[in-house]
Amino acid sequence: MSTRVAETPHGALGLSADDLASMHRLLLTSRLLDEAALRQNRMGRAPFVVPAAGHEGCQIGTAWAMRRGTDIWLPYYRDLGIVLSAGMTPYEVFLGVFAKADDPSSGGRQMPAHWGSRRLGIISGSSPIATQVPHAAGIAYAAKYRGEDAVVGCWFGDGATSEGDWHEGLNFSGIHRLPVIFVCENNQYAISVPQSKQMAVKDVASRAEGYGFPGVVVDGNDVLACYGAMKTAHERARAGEGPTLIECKTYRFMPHTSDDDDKSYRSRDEVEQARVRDPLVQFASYLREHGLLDDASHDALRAEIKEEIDEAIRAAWDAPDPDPDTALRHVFQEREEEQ
Amino acid sequence: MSTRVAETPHGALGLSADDLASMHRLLLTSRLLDEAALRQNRMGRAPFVVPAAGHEGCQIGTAWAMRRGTDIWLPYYRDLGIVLSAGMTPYEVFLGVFAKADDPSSGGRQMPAHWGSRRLGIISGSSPIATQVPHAAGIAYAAKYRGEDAVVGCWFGDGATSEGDWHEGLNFSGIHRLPVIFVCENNQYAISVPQSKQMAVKDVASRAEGYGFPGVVVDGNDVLACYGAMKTAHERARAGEGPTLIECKTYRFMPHTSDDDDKSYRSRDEVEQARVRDPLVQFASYLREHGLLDDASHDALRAEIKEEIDEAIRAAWDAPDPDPDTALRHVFQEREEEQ
Amino acid sequence: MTEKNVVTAVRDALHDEMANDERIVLLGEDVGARGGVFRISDGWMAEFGEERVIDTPLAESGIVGIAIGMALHGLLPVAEIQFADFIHPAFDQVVSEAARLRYRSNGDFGVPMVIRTPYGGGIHGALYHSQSIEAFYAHIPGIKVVVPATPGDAAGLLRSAIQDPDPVLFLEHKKTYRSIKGEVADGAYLTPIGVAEVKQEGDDLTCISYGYSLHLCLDAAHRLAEDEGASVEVVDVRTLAPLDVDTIVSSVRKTGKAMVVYEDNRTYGAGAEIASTIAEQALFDLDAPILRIGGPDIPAMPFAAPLEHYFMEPEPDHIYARMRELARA
Amino acid sequence: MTEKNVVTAVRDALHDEMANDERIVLLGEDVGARGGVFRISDGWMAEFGEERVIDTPLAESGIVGIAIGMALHGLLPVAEIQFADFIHPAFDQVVSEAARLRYRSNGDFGVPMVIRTPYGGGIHGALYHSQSIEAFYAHIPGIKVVVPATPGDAAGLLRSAIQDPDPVLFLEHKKTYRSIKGEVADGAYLTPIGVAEVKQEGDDLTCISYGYSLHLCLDAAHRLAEDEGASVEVVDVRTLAPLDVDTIVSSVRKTGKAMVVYEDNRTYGAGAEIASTIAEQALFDLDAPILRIGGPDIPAMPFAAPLEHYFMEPEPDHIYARMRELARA
Ligand SMILES: Cc1ncc(C[n+]2csc(CCOP(=O)(O)OP(=O)(O)O)c2C)c(N)n1
Ligand SMILES: Cc1ncc(C[n+]2csc(CCOP(=O)(O)OP(=O)(O)O)c2C)c(N)n1
Ligand SMILES: [Mg+2]
Ligand SMILES: [Mg+2]
Repeated sequence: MSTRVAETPHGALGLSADDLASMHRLLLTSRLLDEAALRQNRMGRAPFVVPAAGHEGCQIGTAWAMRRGTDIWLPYYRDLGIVLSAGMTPYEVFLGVFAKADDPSSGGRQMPAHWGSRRLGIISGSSPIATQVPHAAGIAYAAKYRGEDAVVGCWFGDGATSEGDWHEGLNFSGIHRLPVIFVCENNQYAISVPQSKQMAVKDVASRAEGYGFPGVVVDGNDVLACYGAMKTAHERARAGEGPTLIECKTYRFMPHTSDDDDKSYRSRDEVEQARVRDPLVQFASYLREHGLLDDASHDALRAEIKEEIDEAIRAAWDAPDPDPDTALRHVFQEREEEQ
Repeated sequence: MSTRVAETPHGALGLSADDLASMHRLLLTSRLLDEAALRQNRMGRAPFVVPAAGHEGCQIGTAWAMRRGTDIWLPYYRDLGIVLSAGMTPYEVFLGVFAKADDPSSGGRQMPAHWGSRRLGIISGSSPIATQVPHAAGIAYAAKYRGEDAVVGCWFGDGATSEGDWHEGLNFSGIHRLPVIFVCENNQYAISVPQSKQMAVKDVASRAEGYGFPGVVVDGNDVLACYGAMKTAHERARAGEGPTLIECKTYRFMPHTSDDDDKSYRSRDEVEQARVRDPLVQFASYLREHGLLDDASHDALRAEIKEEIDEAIRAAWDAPDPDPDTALRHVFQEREEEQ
Repeated sequence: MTEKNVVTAVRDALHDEMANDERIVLLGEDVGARGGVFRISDGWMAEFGEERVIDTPLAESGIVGIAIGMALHGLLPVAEIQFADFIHPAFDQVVSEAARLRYRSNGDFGVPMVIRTPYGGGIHGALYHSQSIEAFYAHIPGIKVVVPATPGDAAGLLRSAIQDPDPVLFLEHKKTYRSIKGEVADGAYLTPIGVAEVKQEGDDLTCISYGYSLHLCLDAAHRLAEDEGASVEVVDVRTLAPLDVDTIVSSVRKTGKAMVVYEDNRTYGAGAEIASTIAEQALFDLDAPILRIGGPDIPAMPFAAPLEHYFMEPEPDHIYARMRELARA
Repeated sequence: MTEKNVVTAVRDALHDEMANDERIVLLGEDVGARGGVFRISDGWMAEFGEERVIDTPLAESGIVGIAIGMALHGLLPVAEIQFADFIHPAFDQVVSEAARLRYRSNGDFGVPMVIRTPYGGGIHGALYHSQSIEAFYAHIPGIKVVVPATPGDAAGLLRSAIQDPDPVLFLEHKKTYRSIKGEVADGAYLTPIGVAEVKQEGDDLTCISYGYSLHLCLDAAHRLAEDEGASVEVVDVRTLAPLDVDTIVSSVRKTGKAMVVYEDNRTYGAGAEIASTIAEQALFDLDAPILRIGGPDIPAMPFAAPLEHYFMEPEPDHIYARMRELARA
């Protein structure tokens, strides 16, 4: 058997220049949208936002191995990059930020960043941490039971790994060798609680062995490495070999949410150090090195995305608020919704 | 430094002939008491009993490394051998079996085998599985905080390892390097659910790594091996080095409880195979090999213990029932109990 | 029509639903080889396959959470919690997830699942195999709570629960399992969720109850009819959430007296809602204070027979005696 | 006397208790370096040491279970659940363990612990940062449930809770944290658990409430006094379990009319117990049906301002308007 050695790292992963361009667009969209949302918050137009900056590398890297329309996504609140990858548009995101009636996630019922869309296969998420982990297992069980080819992606933070639900969900998935991938975006803090007070181990991934499946540690700032780990896990899942736990080492550049003040628990120096490894900067360098990006194209792309986001904000801001008379609806299925 | 090689395995563990004799008495007491309790159940005098037979090796082996009066015990319902080691008498056990007013565990309020005694340092246990695991962590934290020398022992089955509380308790203990020892009596079944449907791994002990402390697998039928593992863990705990997870591979010879019928889920052949490795038989052989037991002394010991148990049954049976008027008491502290 | 006890009615209904619809899967502890500790699924692992009759790890939050995931992806899971006392670790998955998914997604997602669990005491189950848990759950918007008392209702309500597009907590009183027998109609009939039933008509007072207590009330009502010719209307709530306020209030309007009987700890129990609904909606029809009989406010039934008996019957003939007092008042 | 808001009163009382008794430890998520998300323990990790101000892993069942262990071994833990909405994973540790240990051990063990948690809505917290959880817990025998509404009661009841030999769930309504100010007596006074307080005397009707709703009731009562000269007696329950039935019933006997107001979902809420207690014990003193105002039966307050507002105020002036109706009835 002859092995063809791809000339570039992305080539070895089966990624084309077009793929890289799309990934880059997602990375930039996520970052610029994130910054814009925070500005809306500071302007007093959005009472609450959850910054994702710093996490884009592992979000878009892992998401890229997923298939829209087939696979199922269980993101957590910091997963702006995941839901953009799954197909949510900036306009839809801002409908959520402004809690508008047409917000696809919840019609303005939930806090922003509590994503969901049946159409896109994004399972509605709540605030309680780690509750989606058993859901992911159950969905994967159902997909396998029904003979579907679907793979389930489930994302969470380092703090989430301490919850009982996390343990119970991973354990069941291992027993039944389910087609599910668990991705820990380890940014070393759960709000203010540092990893050393969250767990006595260096790597969350070291827990996978105890559930009978592989655990992988990957640099969350390296988009291609994240993609590679996810791609392998995805192939394992589709081949019936069961779950994988991927731990992406990452960092959150901003406070936990717009309500947080991170100066109380981490130094500015630490944050600056982390910014040096910004996944966007690194990915752009990679593109430049491979002749896929230059200043002009970069600026044009940024401008284009900025325009898209500004337009999204304008349109979302003008969209109607939820009607108070709808507050009592959808506690149970309504007659007209019946199948 | 000169190392003195002990001539016998027990000598190497620092155990004297007297120690072995006391351990043997505990093993026999546990087994004979267990059989007697089941007979009481079959006679219709005890509505519910929990057999321990098969588990005595790991119970008495691990318990022997604990110190009465200093250490704290958190047994589960199958831990007859643990509570006998902690100082509970056969009479006290039968007060529980017959749900009498003087039952030290609960005054007849709980099912038999729901052990507890403040005097003996045995923390009152409930039926819900694994809830004692975070308690063990909290007690160990308190002991450390108060500068005590106490070590906390916490026992549970293989099924218990699946509960979220188990995960949360071990995780916290690892983070704070608490003086606590977690002992899994892995009898390969949680009622009818075999280990393969409980976890995707061979050894529960493999999970310890994910909590940052050692996991040890030991033959639960080998009393001295269990003692050795516990002794090492106990020394670690006292030296401030933190928890240990000890997994004892064992087997339950009888149905789960007097309400169970184990024929539905395991073959008689499997049970018979396991009985070949009976910890009591093995321990007696060891004693014989080392000239510490012969037929006559064995028979005499059995007769003496049987007599003690018969007397305990007689006395416990005649003890008074709880007064129905006490049913409302002790929901909250009563005035006369105030410190 | 066939005479069955409650446990058989549950088993037969669940069995036939499973046979008819491959989307239904059963999951829980010991439901497989062991067939459940009450033998409800005895032999089903062989009949329906291990994929449909799933022995789960010992983890209730996981059981409910996994069932939610299944329900979100096209299955109709029936999760069994071995004893109701062990559902507490799953409280968050019920409150925050099962009961909220439809509302929080503005109707985009639904969770068609059933959680079945044996509850209640009087069977020597002690503190942790005797609890009544209905009050906790009836208070949660987004989940239905069903408490059948008879074999016929158990079968009809279980079918409705399985076919319901929303989560249903299906509570089976253990003491009724074998002690309560009754005629069960043949065929896959549905008993509607949310509809109470007048199990016995009467004019002098209305006695409202559910579960095993209902039978104690029916007995007391029969005795009172014989002893004093009193005519007691006995209403079986059948569903606690949603509560059938109309049936309850109409009956009380007719009789002018109300008593509510339940086994659960009295204070903040489900009977409080029923009694206070009557106080709001039928106050001027009342000829006597509303009588509420609940279990004592102690954790649960102790094991020792004298203590357990005290819980179920703190005074001799307590339901009968107080019913008589109310009838005479 | 010092004027304080509720959050400051809680902080000061907790601080002084910790300073006085080394057995008290604080544990919870972000209570350390961050000083808690409401800044209650700001600077305490430095002041009292990391051993006494413990940043726990993100695991509520663990937090409560570990606190139980500490309480069993000589400490007086104060466990903080960051938001009441996140206490649900710990439900089993509360119901089965904290609340049952004394009873199940026949008095041998006790669990002197406090669980503090901010609850309630109206602060843009959406479905999972707005919930009222008191009804679930008030129903559990073996745990006390405290719901202070004023700075003075918050301080006095918190001290009592810490010194109580049994577990206490201490619920702080978030909306009162900064909006409610009041005089707080100096010194380490204790406000007794289990005693309601008549916050305002009156003759025409009794309005019973607690938490943030109490202030809405007081406002409505003041307006009604001004507008129509009505004299409303306002009772602050302060402790839901044990409930001070005497104070409530005496007031209703005096005024002849009762309304109960609470923010939590109405059905099977704590107000049901209060209303039904009145219906049992003061029925013939009532001149009008008991009025019960609870929150709508939807999961919790939605985020969008119009929806949140609907939850808190489904009709314009709803408490005032219905109080006026009742006063006129
Ligand atoms: C069950 C539960 N407990 C507490 C919280 C409050 N809370 C929100 S986010 C968070 C930290 C989560 O940390 P991590 O999982 O590491 O994710 P990150 O925010 O760092 O991305 C906490 C404690 C919650 N939402 N749910
Ligand atoms: C929370 C909870 N769920 C279910 C049960 C019912 N139950 C009692 S014992 C048991 C099996 C326990 O198995 P394991 O931990 O392996 O201990 P073993 O009985 O084998 O010694 C189960 C499921 C329970 N007691 N508590
Ligand atoms: Mg984190
Ligand atoms: Mg076992």
